[in-house]
Amino acid sequence: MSEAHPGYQPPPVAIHPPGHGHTPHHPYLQHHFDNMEQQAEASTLGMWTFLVTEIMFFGGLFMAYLVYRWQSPLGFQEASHHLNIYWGAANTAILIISSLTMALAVRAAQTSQPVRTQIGWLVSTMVLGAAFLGIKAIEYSDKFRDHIVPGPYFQWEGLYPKPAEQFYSLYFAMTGLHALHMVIGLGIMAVITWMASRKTFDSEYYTPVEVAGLYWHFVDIVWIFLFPLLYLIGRHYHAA
Amino acid sequence: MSGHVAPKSMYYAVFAALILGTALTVAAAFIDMGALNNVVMLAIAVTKAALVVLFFMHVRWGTRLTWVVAASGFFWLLILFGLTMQDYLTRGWVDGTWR
Amino acid sequence: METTAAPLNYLNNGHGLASWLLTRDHKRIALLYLWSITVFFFLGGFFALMIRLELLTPAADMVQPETYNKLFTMHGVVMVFFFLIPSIPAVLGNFLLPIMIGAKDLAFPRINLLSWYIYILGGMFTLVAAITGGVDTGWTFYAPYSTSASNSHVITAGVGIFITGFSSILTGLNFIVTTHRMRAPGMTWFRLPLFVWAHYATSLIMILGTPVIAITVLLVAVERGLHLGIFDPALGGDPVLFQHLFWFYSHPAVYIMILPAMGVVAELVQAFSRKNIFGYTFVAFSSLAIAIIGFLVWGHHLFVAGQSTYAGLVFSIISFFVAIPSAVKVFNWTATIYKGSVSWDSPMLYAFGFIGLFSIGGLTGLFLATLGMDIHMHDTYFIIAHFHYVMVGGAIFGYLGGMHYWWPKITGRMYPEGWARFAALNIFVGFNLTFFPQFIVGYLGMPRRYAMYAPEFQIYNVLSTAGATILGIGYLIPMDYFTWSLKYAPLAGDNPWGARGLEWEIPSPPPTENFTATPIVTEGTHQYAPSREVGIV
Amino acid sequence: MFTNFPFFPQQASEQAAQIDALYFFLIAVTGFFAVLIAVLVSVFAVKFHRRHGDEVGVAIHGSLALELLWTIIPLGICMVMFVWGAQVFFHMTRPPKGAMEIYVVGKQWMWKAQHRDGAREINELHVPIGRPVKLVMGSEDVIHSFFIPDFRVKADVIPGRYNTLWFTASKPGKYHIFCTQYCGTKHSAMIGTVTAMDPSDYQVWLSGGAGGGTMAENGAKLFADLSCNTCHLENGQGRGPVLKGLYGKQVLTTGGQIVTMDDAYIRESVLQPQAKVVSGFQPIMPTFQGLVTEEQLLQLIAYIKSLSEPTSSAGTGTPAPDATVKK
Repeated sequence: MSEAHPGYQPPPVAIHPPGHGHTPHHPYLQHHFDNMEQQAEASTLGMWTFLVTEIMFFGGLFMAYLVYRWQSPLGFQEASHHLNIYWGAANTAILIISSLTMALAVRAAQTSQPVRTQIGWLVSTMVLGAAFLGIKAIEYSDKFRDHIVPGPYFQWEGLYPKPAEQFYSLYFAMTGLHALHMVIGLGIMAVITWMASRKTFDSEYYTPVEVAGLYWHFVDIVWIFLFPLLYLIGRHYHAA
Repeated sequence: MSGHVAPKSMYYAVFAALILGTALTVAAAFIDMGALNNVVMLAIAVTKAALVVLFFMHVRWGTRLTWVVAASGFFWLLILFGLTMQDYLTRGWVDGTWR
Repeated sequence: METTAAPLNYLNNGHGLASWLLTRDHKRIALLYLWSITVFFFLGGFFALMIRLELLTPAADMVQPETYNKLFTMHGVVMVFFFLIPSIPAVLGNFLLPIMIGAKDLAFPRINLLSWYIYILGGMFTLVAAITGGVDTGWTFYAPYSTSASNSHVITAGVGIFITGFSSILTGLNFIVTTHRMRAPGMTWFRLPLFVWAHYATSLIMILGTPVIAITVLLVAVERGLHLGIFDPALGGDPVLFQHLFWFYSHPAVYIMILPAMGVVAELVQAFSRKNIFGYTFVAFSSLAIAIIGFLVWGHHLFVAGQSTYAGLVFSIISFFVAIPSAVKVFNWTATIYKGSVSWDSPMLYAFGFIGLFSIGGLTGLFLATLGMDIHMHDTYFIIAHFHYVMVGGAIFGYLGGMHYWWPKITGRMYPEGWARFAALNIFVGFNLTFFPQFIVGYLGMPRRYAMYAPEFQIYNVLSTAGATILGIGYLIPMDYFTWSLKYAPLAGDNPWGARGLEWEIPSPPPTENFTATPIVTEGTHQYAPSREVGIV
Repeated sequence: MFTNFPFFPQQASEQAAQIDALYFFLIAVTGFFAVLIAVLVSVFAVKFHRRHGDEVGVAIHGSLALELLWTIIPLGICMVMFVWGAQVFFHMTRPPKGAMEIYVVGKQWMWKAQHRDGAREINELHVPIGRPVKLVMGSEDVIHSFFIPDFRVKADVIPGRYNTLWFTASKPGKYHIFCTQYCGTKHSAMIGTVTAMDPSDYQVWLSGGAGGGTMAENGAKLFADLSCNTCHLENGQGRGPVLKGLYGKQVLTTGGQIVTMDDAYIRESVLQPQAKVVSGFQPIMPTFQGLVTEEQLLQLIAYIKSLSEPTSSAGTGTPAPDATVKK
């Protein structure tokens, strides 16, 4: 045992043995946490931090949208007329309902309601999410049919073909990324539902539902902004 | 552990407000208010997002840290938008600027 | 020898490849990162060596410009995204942050392991891009060259960077949550080691900035693959927008590289002066100030890119503001040495080197923040010299200093101090010889990314290449004695430096869960002498 | 082998002297601080070198006065740098009225220049000394950057728009032109020479090099060839606005914006006619994207510009954008 630098040794820091004779460990408590509360707080903080990165992730696209809308307002108005406002509104409503069912699913876990209730809300959320994606698919196929998908086959009859193509570039990028998040959300929900079916969640432990809910609501919020920005702004304007 | 449990009625009320907001924003889209259209749309969107964040995402009852984290995301987004747009919006302000 | 009888620690608690590849122990994950970033470091170093050899003569005689362009691109991509950004946080931060705050592990051990796999996956994409023909866009991927003109493997490399970005995000997320939620009783914010403050600030940049580069390279890939018109003016896009989005991350990314090194140096200066830091709160908050103000200065990369004059003014003045917290740190480190008990052990030599070289790197940054000056210097070798002073003289010196300081803790073994001092000197000399001439040749007007250059620049390039050779050898020496030390060096003991801090309270190497019992913290780190308030002016 | 060992590039323009003065100031200030820190660290390291193994340092927690001192003084110095740098920048970004205009197009991997009276050159640029020269620059493909180290001027050349830079050469001679924005395989071969000449020599060079008409004349020919003149009639009866006298003025668009009729707007209107239509006209103009090259665009601009100049002599300045035309 060789000490490279003998001599000064600092006094030790007090290291106390685990004195707190607490309640027995919850089965879902991970070894490196002290208690369930610390674990839950860490998880929700983690998800919120992740959502901040998500905000910035979508933020880059919103930035591009802002610059190009500012550069060609008329072109973007014109292009937005070819989106179906009713499908858009329907999808907004669907997502809002799914947010409600999600919130109720979290509440069901929080209040230790029966597994059936928990699964009921979770499955409704998933069904609504799938409905959203279905409508999105209809909208996308319409765009393909009308040749307003950017690329070599893009055709634009009206004014401002260039800004219109750019609008649809952004439309597909933004809604595509959002749809991808919806798909991931459905995957997460499937796992959560499976966990719920195993009687995992009660008022003592519902962090996974809560954290998944945060994600789901965030995806809803993105759509809440996408809907007016893509479908609505400029709708009142009618080109000559 | 126990987080705040909000009554079901509150969730339904928030839900109703969100649907109402959606209806309003669609209706407003067909009324020509000039530049005000953009403002109204965005104001409604921000309100709806705030409702979701505060109630559905429980920030209303969250710790101060949660507030700070949630706010910082939007704040940094504003930094990105603000400093980028201060380039685009000021092109040509100084005579002879490259453009 | 005594290895078999050694008490159970994180290294011998579990054997076999699976026990490493499936580990959730932050210390083992740190070592996984250590291996992988070392591989990438020497890969990037190899590219650098090729670059320097080619630049020995003005003509493109060793490699064709085509190859040269790929060399500097791969050098930049590998060094920035696969070495500098993960270096200190993912290795030393991963290993030490939980220990320093008195936690058993990071908050999300599985995510920690996941982030290593993501890093490896991203690295694989980049390696595939390199092997199948390389990328020639420069690490900055400027549109429209990257989206339309280049016919190299931009998408593969872009996807690699996109993926690796998530590794960085998850590491940052883990650090933030851990620092907030896992501190031991009594470990208040103002008792945190400055290393932790620096990593907290770094993590803020990782989670706020990285997603923007992720979406930006994704858009480049999408524009290239699917012809969506985002950045290419021929498709209606705006290439300057790419530069805004790119630098929104990539300027703060410089602080991802330097802030952890600053944290390391703060620890080194205290431990090897046996003295608590001068102006703790100022040093701690300057890390946050750098992280936050660092987000507001990206436009100084666009001074000649046709940004508005007004925006140029705004970005210039904020760039000067970000110099202030850096200066505060340098002055505080210097003041810390005053009346210390200063040892000249190899980690401290790196700290001395860091202070000097980072000062030069930072001060030459002032030239570039100065609007009129930057017009001449933009995209010349002056810039190259400036940021290598910050990234090599700063980040790598910090990394090597930290590795030498904590090596006994990580492995339980000392290393040959004589060799270590020699290597430190070697690296210092080689580094300066490599990069100082580049300031001069930059002011003379030699542009960066030039395979061929005007003959009057040759003398400086010859000096630079000579320096690079010395520098390269300097890097190999620690590789050698660190490897040797694993088996043959004397055991280090728990606290070979007589330093203070939670990591020195536990055995070397530490046990799997770090602490046998939760520590109760009663004072800040590095309190060596009885507290005495002294003002010295 | 190494005949020259230069430390500073030549000062061959009026800007160069300004930049160098700023450079020396910055070197002096930063050099002082670099040396100060190096000396302090070295002196402390030697003076307080550990003498015995269990020695510890003195506990000093800090000093608010010192912290303020080394926050405020560097901040003050930085502000001096900022103001000085900004002043130089303002000077460098605002070409004086009456600057001689030369049009430059960058493409992979060459520089093409057109003088207003028709002389053209590739990877060469001839300029007179003692007279402000303004370069209006566009790119055919990717971003380039035009850099003359001996003049200390540089500007990116970005596709889809025009950037300008200006200088007043002060010393006859040949100087490097470098492309400084990485632009592909032969980036390092995208170099050239700028030749600064006495004005009389420049006139001689011009008269030797010109041929095939001035830029405005070529532009006028294009204007007719592309049938622009069938709509942009001079009598105001056409389907497009009258272009005579419009350059540098402000126009109202159908979108309600007021835009200045400048190089950028003409360029946009040729390539994307519907982006900003002058109020009172229909968006019926077809796009000329792909039909005109960057150089031809510059000729069209030179022609339209010449319609607003009292005498279309080469190199006269642009009129001030003061009057407003509203329909």
